[in-house]
Amino acid sequence: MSQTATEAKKPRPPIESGVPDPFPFMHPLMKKNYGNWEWHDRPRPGVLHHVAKSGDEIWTVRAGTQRQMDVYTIRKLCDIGDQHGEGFVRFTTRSNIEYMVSKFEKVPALIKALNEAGFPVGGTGNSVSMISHTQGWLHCDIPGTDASGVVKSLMDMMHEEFIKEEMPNRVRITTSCCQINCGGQGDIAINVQYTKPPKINHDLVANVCERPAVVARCPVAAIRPAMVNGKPSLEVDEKKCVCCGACYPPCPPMQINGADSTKIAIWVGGKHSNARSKPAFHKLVVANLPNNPPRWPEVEEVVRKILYAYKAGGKDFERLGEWIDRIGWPRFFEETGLAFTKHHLDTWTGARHNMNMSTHIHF
Amino acid sequence: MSQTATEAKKPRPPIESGVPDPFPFMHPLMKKNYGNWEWHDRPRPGVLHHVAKSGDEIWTVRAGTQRQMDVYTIRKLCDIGDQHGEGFVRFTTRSNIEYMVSKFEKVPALIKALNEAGFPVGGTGNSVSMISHTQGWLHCDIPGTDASGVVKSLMDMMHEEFIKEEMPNRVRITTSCCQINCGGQGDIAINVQYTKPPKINHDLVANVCERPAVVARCPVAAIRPAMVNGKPSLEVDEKKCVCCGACYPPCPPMQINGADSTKIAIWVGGKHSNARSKPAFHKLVVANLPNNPPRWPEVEEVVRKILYAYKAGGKDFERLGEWIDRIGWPRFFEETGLAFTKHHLDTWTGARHNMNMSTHIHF
Amino acid sequence: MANSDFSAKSWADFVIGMSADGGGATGEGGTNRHATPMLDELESGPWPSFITGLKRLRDSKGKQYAPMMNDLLGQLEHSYENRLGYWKGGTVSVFGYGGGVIPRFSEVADKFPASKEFHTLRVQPPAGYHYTTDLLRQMCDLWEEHGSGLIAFHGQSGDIMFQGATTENVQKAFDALNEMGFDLGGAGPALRTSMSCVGHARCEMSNYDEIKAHREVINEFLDEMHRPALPYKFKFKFSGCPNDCVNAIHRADFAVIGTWRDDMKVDQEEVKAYVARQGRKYTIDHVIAMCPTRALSLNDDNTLEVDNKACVRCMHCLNVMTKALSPGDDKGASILIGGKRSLKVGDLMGTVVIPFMSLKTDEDYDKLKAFARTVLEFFADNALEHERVGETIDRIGLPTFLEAIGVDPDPNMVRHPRTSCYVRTDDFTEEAEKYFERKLHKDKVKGPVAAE
Amino acid sequence: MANSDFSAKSWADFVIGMSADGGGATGEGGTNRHATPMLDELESGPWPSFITGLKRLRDSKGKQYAPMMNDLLGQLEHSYENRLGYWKGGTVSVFGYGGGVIPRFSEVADKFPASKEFHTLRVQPPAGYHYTTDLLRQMCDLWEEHGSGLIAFHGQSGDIMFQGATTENVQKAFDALNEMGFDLGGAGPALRTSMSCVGHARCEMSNYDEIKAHREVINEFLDEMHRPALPYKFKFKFSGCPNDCVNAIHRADFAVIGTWRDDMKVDQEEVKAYVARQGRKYTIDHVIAMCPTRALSLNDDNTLEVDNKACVRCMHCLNVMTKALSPGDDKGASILIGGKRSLKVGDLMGTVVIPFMSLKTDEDYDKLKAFARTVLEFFADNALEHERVGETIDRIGLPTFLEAIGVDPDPNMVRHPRTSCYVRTDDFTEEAEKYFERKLHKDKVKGPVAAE
Ligand code: SRM
Ligand code: SRM
Ligand code: SRM
Ligand code: SRM
Ligand code: SF4
Ligand code: SF4
Ligand code: SF4
Ligand code: SF4
Ligand code: SF4
Ligand code: SF4
Ligand code: SF4
Ligand code: SF4
Repeated sequence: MSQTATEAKKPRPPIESGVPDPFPFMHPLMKKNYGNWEWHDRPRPGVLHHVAKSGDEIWTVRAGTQRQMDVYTIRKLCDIGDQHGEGFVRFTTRSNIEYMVSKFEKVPALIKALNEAGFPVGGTGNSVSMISHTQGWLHCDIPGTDASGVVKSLMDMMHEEFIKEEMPNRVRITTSCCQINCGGQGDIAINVQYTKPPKINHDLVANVCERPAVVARCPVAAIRPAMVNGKPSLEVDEKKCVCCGACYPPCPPMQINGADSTKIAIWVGGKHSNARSKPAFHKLVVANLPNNPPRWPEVEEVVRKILYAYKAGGKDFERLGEWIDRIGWPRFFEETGLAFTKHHLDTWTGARHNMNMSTHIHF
Repeated sequence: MSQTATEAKKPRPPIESGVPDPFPFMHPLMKKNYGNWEWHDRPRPGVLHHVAKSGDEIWTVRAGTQRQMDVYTIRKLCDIGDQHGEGFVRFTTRSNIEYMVSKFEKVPALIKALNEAGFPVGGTGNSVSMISHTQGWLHCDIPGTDASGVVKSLMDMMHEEFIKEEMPNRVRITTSCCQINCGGQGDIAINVQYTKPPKINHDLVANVCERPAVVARCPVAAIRPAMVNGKPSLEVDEKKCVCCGACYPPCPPMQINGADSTKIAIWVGGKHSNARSKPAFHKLVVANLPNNPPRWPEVEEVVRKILYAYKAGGKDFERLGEWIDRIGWPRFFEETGLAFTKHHLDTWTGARHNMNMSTHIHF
Repeated sequence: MANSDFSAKSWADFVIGMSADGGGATGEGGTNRHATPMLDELESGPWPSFITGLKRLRDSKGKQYAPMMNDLLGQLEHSYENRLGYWKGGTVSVFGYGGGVIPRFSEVADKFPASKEFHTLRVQPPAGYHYTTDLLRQMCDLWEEHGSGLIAFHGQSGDIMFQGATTENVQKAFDALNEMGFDLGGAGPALRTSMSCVGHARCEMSNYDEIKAHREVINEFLDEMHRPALPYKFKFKFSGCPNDCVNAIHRADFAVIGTWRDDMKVDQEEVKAYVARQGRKYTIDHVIAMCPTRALSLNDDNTLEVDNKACVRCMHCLNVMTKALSPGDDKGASILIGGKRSLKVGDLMGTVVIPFMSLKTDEDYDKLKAFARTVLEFFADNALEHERVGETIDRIGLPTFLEAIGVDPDPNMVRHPRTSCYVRTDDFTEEAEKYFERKLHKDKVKGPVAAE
Repeated sequence: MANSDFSAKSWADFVIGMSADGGGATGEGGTNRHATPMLDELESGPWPSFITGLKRLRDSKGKQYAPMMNDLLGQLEHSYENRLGYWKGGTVSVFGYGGGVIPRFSEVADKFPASKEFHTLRVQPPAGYHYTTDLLRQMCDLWEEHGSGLIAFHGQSGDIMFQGATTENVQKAFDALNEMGFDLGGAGPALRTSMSCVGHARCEMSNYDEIKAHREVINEFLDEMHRPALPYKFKFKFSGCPNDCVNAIHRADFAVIGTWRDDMKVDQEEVKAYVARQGRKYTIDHVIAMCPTRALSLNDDNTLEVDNKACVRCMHCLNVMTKALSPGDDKGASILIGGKRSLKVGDLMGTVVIPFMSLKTDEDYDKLKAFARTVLEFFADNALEHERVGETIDRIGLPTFLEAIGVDPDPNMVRHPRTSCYVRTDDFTEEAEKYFERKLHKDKVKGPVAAE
């Protein structure tokens, strides 16, 4: 499968220019006040207002995009920026677009234009921002689901929470389409979870896989070399296998995905910021949800339950995980109507650290 | 060395009476109001005042003892209890004696009598209570030091803090005379720390030790069976050995103690109670202090530094570890003048959990 | 302050009046006394000196133990000089029992022959450590007759340690103690002596009858204590509330710690009185902001708002405002399994296995015993040799342990659910069904130890 | 609320006006369009639909990519039907580079031949993601010519993902982009594309020049990016403050996170204004009681007491009171090493290796680069194949890692010192001496990356 893209042409040596300088593309007020901002507030959902030490002010209007954008969508966004903005934009960590303008007067028309073109304005402060997500069936070679589809379904459901700021704090959701988890940790994370050991296509192993490398990749030493039908192949100890899929990328004949066995799990309480509590990993809430395109209704239902339980119960500034820390996991499971099972008990390395070594108990 | 204590006599079968019923020995007011107490306060250091729902009141006077008591000391304590108390006493978890009396009027005379007999009255509330400790050279078969001697030295130094209530919260100190650590976790813990791998007396191993059991006891798999001078013995991989001494009890020829290599380490921030923060393990502060009888001045010096830094800096109700959590470990080392070294970085199983996985940093 | 003068003196100054002989200079050991220059230094200073005590025994005229104590001091001085211990173990027991005695034979008996045997009887104290002076005197008399006159109240596991019997006297001492109503404690791979806090007897924080629990549980399994046959030691400890005054979480394989399920009781007038006394800022910084789950809020009128659903029963606010706040009425205990100290794997704390067990009726205490039996039997059957139950749980995983003892998973068992996705979950839906069924039938069917 | 009406509509309603052709019903794929009944369902609802976008490309009259996008949609529908993916990898690169392209070959090319090759160019964006509309239009034009018309702003590592080039077009597209001033990002066992937050450009919390740091560090090691030769991937991420808006702690091998060392700035008048607005109780419950180290206290006159020695720079109070509170002047960054996601060992977070590095002068940034080099070289030399640096540290232990990179131990690296006594400490005293010496000479000698 090795090909080279340069066959016919005379080679052009690359200019190793690296990370482009952003200053040529930066709003003049941002350039001018670079490193000298004083404070900010949010006049309404989707709008930031930053004031510089110089007294300069800048308004930012944030709108949701689908991340995977056709050139028409991008050009439309540019049109809006040219007509109602000042031609300077940025994309955020979460693929939202931001328009910077020097006058508040420009904000309403900008919002109107974005809304009319179908781009929701919001995602700031204590809202649900765009879900950060991954490639899925659209492009990846190992996906268990289609991240973009899951995200579209969920963002439709949560659209009101994107355009309003009514959550206790920001909600940062992620999805990942395989257990490698290119998506990040999230207040809520919707991730593929395999449920069966890989099915091995023994005919292909010898040709495709570097067997010692594959054996070394397994976190629980469940793989051993074996002769199958007279050919060198691999065998999996299904008692040991935790169905993690780590063997699949280096050895595609170890098919970890199955139309029915690839499931979806939902996790909560991941946090990156250091505000108040330290950064945290997300924790398992539900596993074994069906991978049900095109709209993943079962996933949507669980996310909705979690989101609205948090909205109802969280105190201002509490992130989702901090809300649970206060009210306790028993009440979280009660209020979301979800089940607590043996699978919630950690069994991975260092499991003991996640146990309750105290009488701090929530009744 | 197997002997039986019953050689000459006709055997008397034991009465398996188990845990004795304490009610016959309990103060009548405690019996009467058993399970029905309402609140308490501390009129002065060393004195507790409990009020029952019935309105009954009881005063408790607490005094320090040496735990390892000769019958004369015990009888003296009894005399005081008969003359100035009401004949009912108890010993606390920390080997302090408590006299219960039904009238506050009896308290001053009781205190006076105790003081006159050399028993310090205190150990309540936010004081330094008696050090809970272990057997040492006086009785144990594997000790690295003498717990009672260390304790006597330290309690002399901290005597003022026993009879006053001037610490931010209670200080509960422990000592252990080998790395098995029969003493508990402590706000401050003074424990033996071996520093060299065991010296093996190869002539004895074959006779005294069950070799596979010893091999199994080593936490880092540093021991292997070997033939030495033609005899079956054991060998230690000194690169791996963490000098824990676990091999010594099952195999005394693996001499872990050395007059110079047995050292003392000091730990802080252990906590059993669930008040505010969850229970915690104590953490290493200084290792390699000389094991210096009869007064262990180097140990005393370090304990003093820690104690008085805490006294100066702790807020009311903060236990020692909670004080450090607030001010941070850098400041703790600064204020005590002690050194932070590579040995403070955890290297044991789950070390990662003890690292700072955040930008929460104390400057 | 009455005490302050006192600190100037050294404990040796107080010796007079304590010796039975009215003065300690001429005991039996008299002329042959070992010189103990190092130990002598432990007689100065204000804290009661065990050395002064040992010397009193050495110097006790006519007492059978005086020579033994002379040599004991000699050996101890020898240890202080050389910084090494000189005892070795062995096997000594009383008729009918396999454990309860810690045998000590001297390795330097040639130099110190009178203390060549110096065994300890571990004797279980009255639960909660209650004594009359009369009882203590009886014990002293007994130990003057059969032992060394040296007794520790108490060992770290809670035993009265009668230290210093010859091999010959161990049985005699035991017989006498046993006739007095006392029994040996644990040693070796066995059920160990237990401890319970003062609790119900004198403490308003207490949430169950610690004495009843302590005695009923331990007395149920005396065979495991007296005839060591477990894979390794097993300890119970009983604290009446989360202050855990007997250090159960760290130091017991099976920790029973009192708590309550309903709302705490608040006397708002007493709250106001506290705030008036201490000031608002002090109260906020030392009570409100110290609550681990932000369950407290001070109202502008100085009354207290308590979110009992968020409160984790840490005890802090109750400890600080003893008059204003107290535990609720629906009392019982949490059970944590697996605490131990350092050997081999490093220290382990107990982890929650039963978040709440009601402890009110006799039937409740029977359930506690039944559960204790289940865990002990699990331990006996499944632990490897020299493995504490906490290590066993780490080895097999909490889910397997729970299944083995028939306890359902409960979110209070964890700090938080798993963070690792490396687990096979194809039966998740069935497991969830079980949970929903349990929830449905919760009020109807109650398992013997279900986390209620 | 202006936005509310909007939510009723579905995104497909907005399509008009976005297509270059003024209407999407008759693209090149016209009559041969694959039916996509499942994907069609992703066009309803208010959120922008990637499917609608893909269809616009499919339906673009006369565009070279229209047939490709028709087959792409066909293959995607096929995936939706069968719940399986149909791409496989391979090797495609541009002249002079080994990485930066993610090759995709279809496994169902027989059914969907036009999209049989659908490679992605990972292109590094301007640091901080700043664009002019003009720049975006240029990119669109370029990608209409050489690619599929499908671009993602941005991938999770920060690249602009130009998705959907044929093998033949990869080089053309790159050449055009490269001429525009853009370069490929990372893929494979290499230095990866980096991210930096908006920071200095528009954020008052920012503590260093993120753009400068990002560009100087990454551009220093471009060879490691373009010619994959590391044991495995290595990622830098740059956040201007502990809010960590680019998720660096979890998702970067080397996280540079801004912070400050001196006192925070407090405008007491603004504090009072805040308290007046929100009320005392609200302020106490939401600011004071939420501080992780109880470093805040509200005075009775509604001013704020800040214990800057206890403050851990968590940002919470600054985030809440943006006008009243701001970072100090002695600014720089903390560096955490070892973050990654799940593969093989489970997720790891970065842990503090440099508690504080001043980032003010050019020289400071040179030190940052030098330290980055040290760590990268350590990684290149010591990591096992397919081992992230966090795994390496876990394998060899933090002390060994620190020694290897020449950094001294610092208490800010740990949540707390070791709790296990299982360690050989016979050189403790020498190690302590080193510490005291460092302390002594601290102000005189400054190592290049010493935790200042
Ligand atoms: C634009 C963006 C940075 C960029 O370079 O692209 C950004 C911008 C700001 N962030 Fe952020 N954050 C951005 C991603 C993040 C992320 C990463 C992510 O979402 O994947 C985080 C970590 C989330 C987490 O913990 O998992 C993040 C955690 C924060 C926090 C911490 C909140 C907390 O209490 O935990 C603040 C503080 C605050 O909100 O007051 C914050 C504050 C801010 C402020 C207020 C900073 C400032 O003074 O200007 C900016 C406006 C925030 C707003 O939306 O109201 N930003 N911020 C990112 C917008 C993403 C989006 O479109 O939704
Ligand atoms: C495209 C992208 C997802 C997206 O849609 O945004 C992505 C896609 C892939 N990732 Fe990723 N990763 C992407 C960001 C991440 C991130 C997030 C980040 O960088 O902040 C992570 C988690 C952080 C980390 O580095 O651990 C991530 C952790 C992984 C891993 C697991 C690494 C680990 O040590 O745990 C793999 C597996 C591997 O490297 O063998 C992986 C492998 C892959 C591969 C190459 C799958 C493979 O092995 O063939 C995917 C190619 C998909 C494709 O066809 O384009 N990807 N990957 C992201 C890169 C776009 C970009 O360049 O901007
Ligand atoms: C008598 C004794 C129980 C016994 O059955 O013997 C006891 C008795 C009381 N304890 Fe305790 N505690 C006793 C050992 C302990 C221990 C165990 C130990 O010291 O080894 C602890 C755990 C220490 C630890 O965390 O490491 C302990 C942690 C507490 C706490 C929690 C304090 C905290 O803030 O962390 C309280 C609450 C308080 O002080 O208000 C408490 C409170 C009390 C109260 C106030 C309970 C009450 O309402 O009567 C009693 C008087 C305390 C005092 O000294 O002022 N008791 N208490 C023990 C006396 C030991 C001594 O002589 O010093
Ligand atoms: C006497 C006592 C110390 C004291 O002076 O108070 C003691 C003394 C010994 N302990 Fe202990 N332990 C004593 C309480 C403890 C405690 C505290 C507790 O129970 O709360 C612990 C920590 C808790 C725990 O159980 O882990 C403790 C943890 C150990 C261990 C380590 C167990 C482990 O799994 O980590 C050993 C070693 C062993 O069992 O092999 C041990 C072994 C020993 C031995 C038998 C040493 C040996 O293996 O030969 C010591 C006999 C000394 C002697 O000559 O009397 N002792 N030992 C305590 C028992 C007195 C009593 O019965 O009341
Ligand atoms: S999460 Fe898995 S399937 Fe999704 S893009 Fe990353 S590697 Fe591919
Ligand atoms: S799926 Fe994971 S656990 Fe199972 S064999 Fe593959 S690598 Fe091992
Ligand atoms: S700590 Fe060690 S030396 Fe001391 S009593 Fe316990 S086992 Fe013996
Ligand atoms: S001292 Fe500890 S680590 Fe060393 S050989 Fe003995 S058991 Fe193993
Ligand atoms: S543990 Fe609780 S109930 Fe028992 S004595 Fe201590 S404070 Fe009282
Ligand atoms: S008992 Fe503890 S957790 Fe409960 S309200 Fe009081 S301080 Fe908070
Ligand atoms: S990380 Fe800090 S400096 Fe950077 S954008 Fe976020 S809040 Fe601002
Ligand atoms: S920044 Fe965080 S730690 Fe510092 S004072 Fe504010 S809330 Fe407390």
